[in-house]
Amino acid sequence: MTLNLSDLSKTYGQFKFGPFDLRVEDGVLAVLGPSGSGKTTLLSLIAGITEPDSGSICLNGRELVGHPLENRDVGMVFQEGALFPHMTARENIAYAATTAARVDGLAATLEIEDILNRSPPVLSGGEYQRVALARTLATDPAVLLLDEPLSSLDTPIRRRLRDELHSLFESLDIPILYVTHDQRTATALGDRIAIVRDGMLEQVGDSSTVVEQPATEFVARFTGNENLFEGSVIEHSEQGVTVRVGDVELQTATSNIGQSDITVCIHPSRVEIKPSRAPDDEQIINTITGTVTRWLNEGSEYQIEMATSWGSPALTASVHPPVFERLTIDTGTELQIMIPPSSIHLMPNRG
Amino acid sequence: MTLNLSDLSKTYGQFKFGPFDLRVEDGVLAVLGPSGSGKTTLLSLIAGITEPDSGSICLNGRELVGHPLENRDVGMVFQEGALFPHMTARENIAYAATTAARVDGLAATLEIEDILNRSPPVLSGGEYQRVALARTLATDPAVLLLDEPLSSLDTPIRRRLRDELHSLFESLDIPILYVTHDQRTATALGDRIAIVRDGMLEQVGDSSTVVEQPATEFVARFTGNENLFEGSVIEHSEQGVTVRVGDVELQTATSNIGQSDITVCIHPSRVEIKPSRAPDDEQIINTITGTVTRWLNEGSEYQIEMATSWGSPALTASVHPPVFERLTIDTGTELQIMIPPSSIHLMPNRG
Amino acid sequence: AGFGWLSVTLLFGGVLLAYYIVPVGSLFLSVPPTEVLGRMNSPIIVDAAKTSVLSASISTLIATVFGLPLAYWLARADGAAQTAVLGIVVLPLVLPPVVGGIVLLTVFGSSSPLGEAAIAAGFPLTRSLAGVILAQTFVASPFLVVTAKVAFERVAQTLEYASRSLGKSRWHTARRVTIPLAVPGIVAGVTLTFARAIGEFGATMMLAYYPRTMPVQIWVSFIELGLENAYPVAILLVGIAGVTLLVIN
Amino acid sequence: AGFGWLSVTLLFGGVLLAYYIVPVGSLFLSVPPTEVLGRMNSPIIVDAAKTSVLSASISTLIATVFGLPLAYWLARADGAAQTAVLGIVVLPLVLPPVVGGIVLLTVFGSSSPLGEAAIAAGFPLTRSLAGVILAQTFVASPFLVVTAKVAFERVAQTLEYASRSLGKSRWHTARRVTIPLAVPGIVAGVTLTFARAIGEFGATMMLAYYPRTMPVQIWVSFIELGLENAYPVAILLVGIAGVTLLVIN
Repeated sequence: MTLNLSDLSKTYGQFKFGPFDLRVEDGVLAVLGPSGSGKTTLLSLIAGITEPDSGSICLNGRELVGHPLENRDVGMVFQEGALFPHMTARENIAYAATTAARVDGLAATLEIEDILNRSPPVLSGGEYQRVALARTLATDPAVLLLDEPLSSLDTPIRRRLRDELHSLFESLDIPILYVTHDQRTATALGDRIAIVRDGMLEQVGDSSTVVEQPATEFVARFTGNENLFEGSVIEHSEQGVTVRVGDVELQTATSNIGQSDITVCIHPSRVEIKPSRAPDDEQIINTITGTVTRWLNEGSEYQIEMATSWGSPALTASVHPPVFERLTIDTGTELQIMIPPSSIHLMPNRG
Repeated sequence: MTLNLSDLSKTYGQFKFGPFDLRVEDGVLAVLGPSGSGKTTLLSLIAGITEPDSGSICLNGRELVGHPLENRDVGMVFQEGALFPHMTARENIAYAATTAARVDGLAATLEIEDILNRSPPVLSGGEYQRVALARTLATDPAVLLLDEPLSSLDTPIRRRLRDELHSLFESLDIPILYVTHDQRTATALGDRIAIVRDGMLEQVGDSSTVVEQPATEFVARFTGNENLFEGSVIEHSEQGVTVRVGDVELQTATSNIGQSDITVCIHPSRVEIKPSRAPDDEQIINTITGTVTRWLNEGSEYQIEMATSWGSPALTASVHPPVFERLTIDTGTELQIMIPPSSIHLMPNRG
Repeated sequence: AGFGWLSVTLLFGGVLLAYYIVPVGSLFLSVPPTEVLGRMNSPIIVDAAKTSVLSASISTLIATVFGLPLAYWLARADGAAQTAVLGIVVLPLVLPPVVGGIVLLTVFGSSSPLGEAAIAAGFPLTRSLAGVILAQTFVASPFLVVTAKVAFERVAQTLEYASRSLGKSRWHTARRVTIPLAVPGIVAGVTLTFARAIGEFGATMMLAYYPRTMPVQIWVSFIELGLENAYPVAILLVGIAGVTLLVIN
Repeated sequence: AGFGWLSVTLLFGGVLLAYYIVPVGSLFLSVPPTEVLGRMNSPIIVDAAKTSVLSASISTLIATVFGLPLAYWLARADGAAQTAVLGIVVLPLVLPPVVGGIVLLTVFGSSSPLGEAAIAAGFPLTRSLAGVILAQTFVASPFLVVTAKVAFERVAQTLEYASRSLGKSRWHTARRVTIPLAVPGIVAGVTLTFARAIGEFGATMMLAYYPRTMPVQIWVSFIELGLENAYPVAILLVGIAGVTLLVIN
């Protein structure tokens, strides 16, 4: 099935959404963007909560614009769940389901059999969202929209439900739009990611492509690519172009860049660090020296900021605790920084 | 300076907070816990918004219980900032500051000179919290309390402000309590971490201690230690105890464990993985075989779930993208899993 | 400082509360209960009570039927149209009831075209039960609209969107979601409207001095027979007000 | 279905709106404006207007001074005490004004101990400006308390905690934070209270038929001279209601 948005636009006072073009096939499209970027507006337009000023929304060739909410065959899981508070969990699901067997089946899938007789206000955050999801799935929608269903959950429950959603989504053969402001959730759940900014589509593509090859500085920052340095292309060769950043030449694996002024983008998790006087001098290429100016323990990884000859901003590397401990890093430690050619992404410099 | 809480308790209807004992010295204590665990109650009691049913709160030897809010010398940054909406940013800070020079000084420190004449409703999330922080600091409080000031900010801004808070906190010689439900923020900002659960203190200690040596399963899960397996101690030696989990013997670096039935806790970021038929057979110890059952791309790292002879739950390893790509991992891939002795934490089994 | 704040509230607020509650209590102390009960059977009182209960019930029904859709629209609309309509609804609330009576007389009075036609048809709109109902509806129905509006506003619109996105029509959504959730507030509004209608005096005096409602009867008893003769009906109305308070909370 | 929903609202709501607005418009069409202006100078009307404006101003002032602390307490308190106090405040609102007059007479009437003492002291509490004020305050002051309570509730308590945690006292916080933020709602409450006081009829008729307020004058003109003679004062009061609506929004 296919959901096709074309030239969709909507203005609310100061905020202008669109024009927006997007094609969503079966599978999960994560819609990622900061708050106020228009993610929820996008879902409201598709669901029919809001009518667009112009443009079209086609579901399998059927135009949805102008049709009321209830005739669109679009399932929506609202941010806060929107369970009917005067009905039990079972009654909420039965409200949408055609048979009692369907209610039981969904309850089994979502592991909520034990809480079906409870009232929404006494459900935990995770239970609440499971019931909300079951209720929406009960109508067998042709498209599934989810508006940050995990955002109010505590970390361990959020991770568990996220993993379960991942499996559930794989079993559904419909287009799924999953709105989130969290890049980890977007990459974990999305087969593809659409980045939204100020009501416009900034980039759309496979999850790994968006994270590894951001099209713009905005996307780069939003996907955690904090290391952005201006440079220039100095040579095209078979392995890829060579660029100069400051006084350092970097060999890259990229070939398709036309411009000469570029921005080099290196994800902190792809920066490799070694002790300053490492014995293996083989890998001279793409190696620079840095001094640790600050480090932060994020629990499962360390963020290390290093001053280099590139000046400001500092270069950040994220490493796992065993690496950090092995290198006995502290402020002032000198390190050798190695950037594999395949870890360097080049963006046209908008300067 | 020292803030000393002893035997503090407060009951609201169903929710019972405490009895709670805690000593906070200069530096940052991150208070981490799920929503509804009593984190905000703790701050309310210290600030004087709520009076405890019993117990004492001593600030440098002065009892605070019974004294009104305005006489406690406790600065608080509220979750939503609580700026006075009818005053400009400058007027908000001046409300608390004794001189105009102090306002300008704080504005410079927090980089908000340019927005001082704006009204709170038009400030961005990050600007709003900076002004709120400046206003609180203007009174030169003897203790600083912060209630999730970053929770409503978008990721790139949140990270940047977090890093700035880290530097700011280092320049303040007062006890700072920073409440958050996010473990990354807690470890990054906290010199120490206090884990709160159901109104009780579950564990308190250095940030790295709490993450690496959780005292309970609850703390382990909340700090991302997802790999928890039951086992038993089979030998005490000089290097540390040896434990058996399933049919595998694991050498650990731990010596101080009395019990025989224990829970083995391994943080996913400390699990090392290699291709199944690695040539170096030297490191036989603590090595088991696993088959990838699922992997999730979280952007800056991959979570890999592997089925092992230990059965359920699966063993999770988190690796950086270069490692993931080098091993060409997919569902079904067989891997060798190496767990360094120093990465194994043992907890008494509560079974 | 905390003590000072509470003292002021206790002192000033206490004076005001006493001003509300002492006179009401004083009424009950003024007459022996047995005497009041004895006088309740008087045909004049029974007639007035019948007229009041019947007219207030009809007025409340009219207010509910015509007011609920308007209340719902006011709860969901916004912008200038909503503000203007809300202003019109609030107008009878800020208009003195006697003035309400005057303006109704300009339309329904015996010398107006409509009033004359009605008299000719044998259905007079003043000095009749119809007049009582016209007066009560004008004065009391805005209470229903305003209270029901708040009740509908408290039903999150997201719940209606959720119901409709599950394929249910607006009507089904209203019946199964909106109205059940708004019912407590609607009941409060209906009760308030009934209380306001049964207590209506100013507009009723203008439009329908006869048949006498309880408030008019109190006035007549007071003027013709003296204060004590107004007590029984007054106590009945205090009782109704008391029940109203219980239902609202 | 969407059309059906809107049609019902337009039809039913439209009937109700017309019922509110048409009679008020009809009043203005009933009399030529020049004639009304001419009659405004009549000493009877001027006296009634003076009495009404003076008494309503004093009643509103009393309601504000005594009601604001209570409104603030009601906005910040909760539990059974708050519910009980709120019930007492709402009591005069659900009590018919004539009944309000009756209960006030049991305390302040000329045959009550307090009333007798006041008359002896040369300051009668009925048939006097004091009586008008007593009646208006009883009926109108709850509007101030209820409206100001909502205004105070809208000022997040966190803002007060923030101010106090910055070392400012409760009084300083009230002066600089709470009251400035609540002012629009308080102004609406004061206006509503004034409108209710100036329109008061039922309780005033009981306590102070003299000196005549505007609503009482309307009644007297209507009874003694006929409907058209009540128009000038009615138009004055419609004007005041119109201004009230503008201030509230």
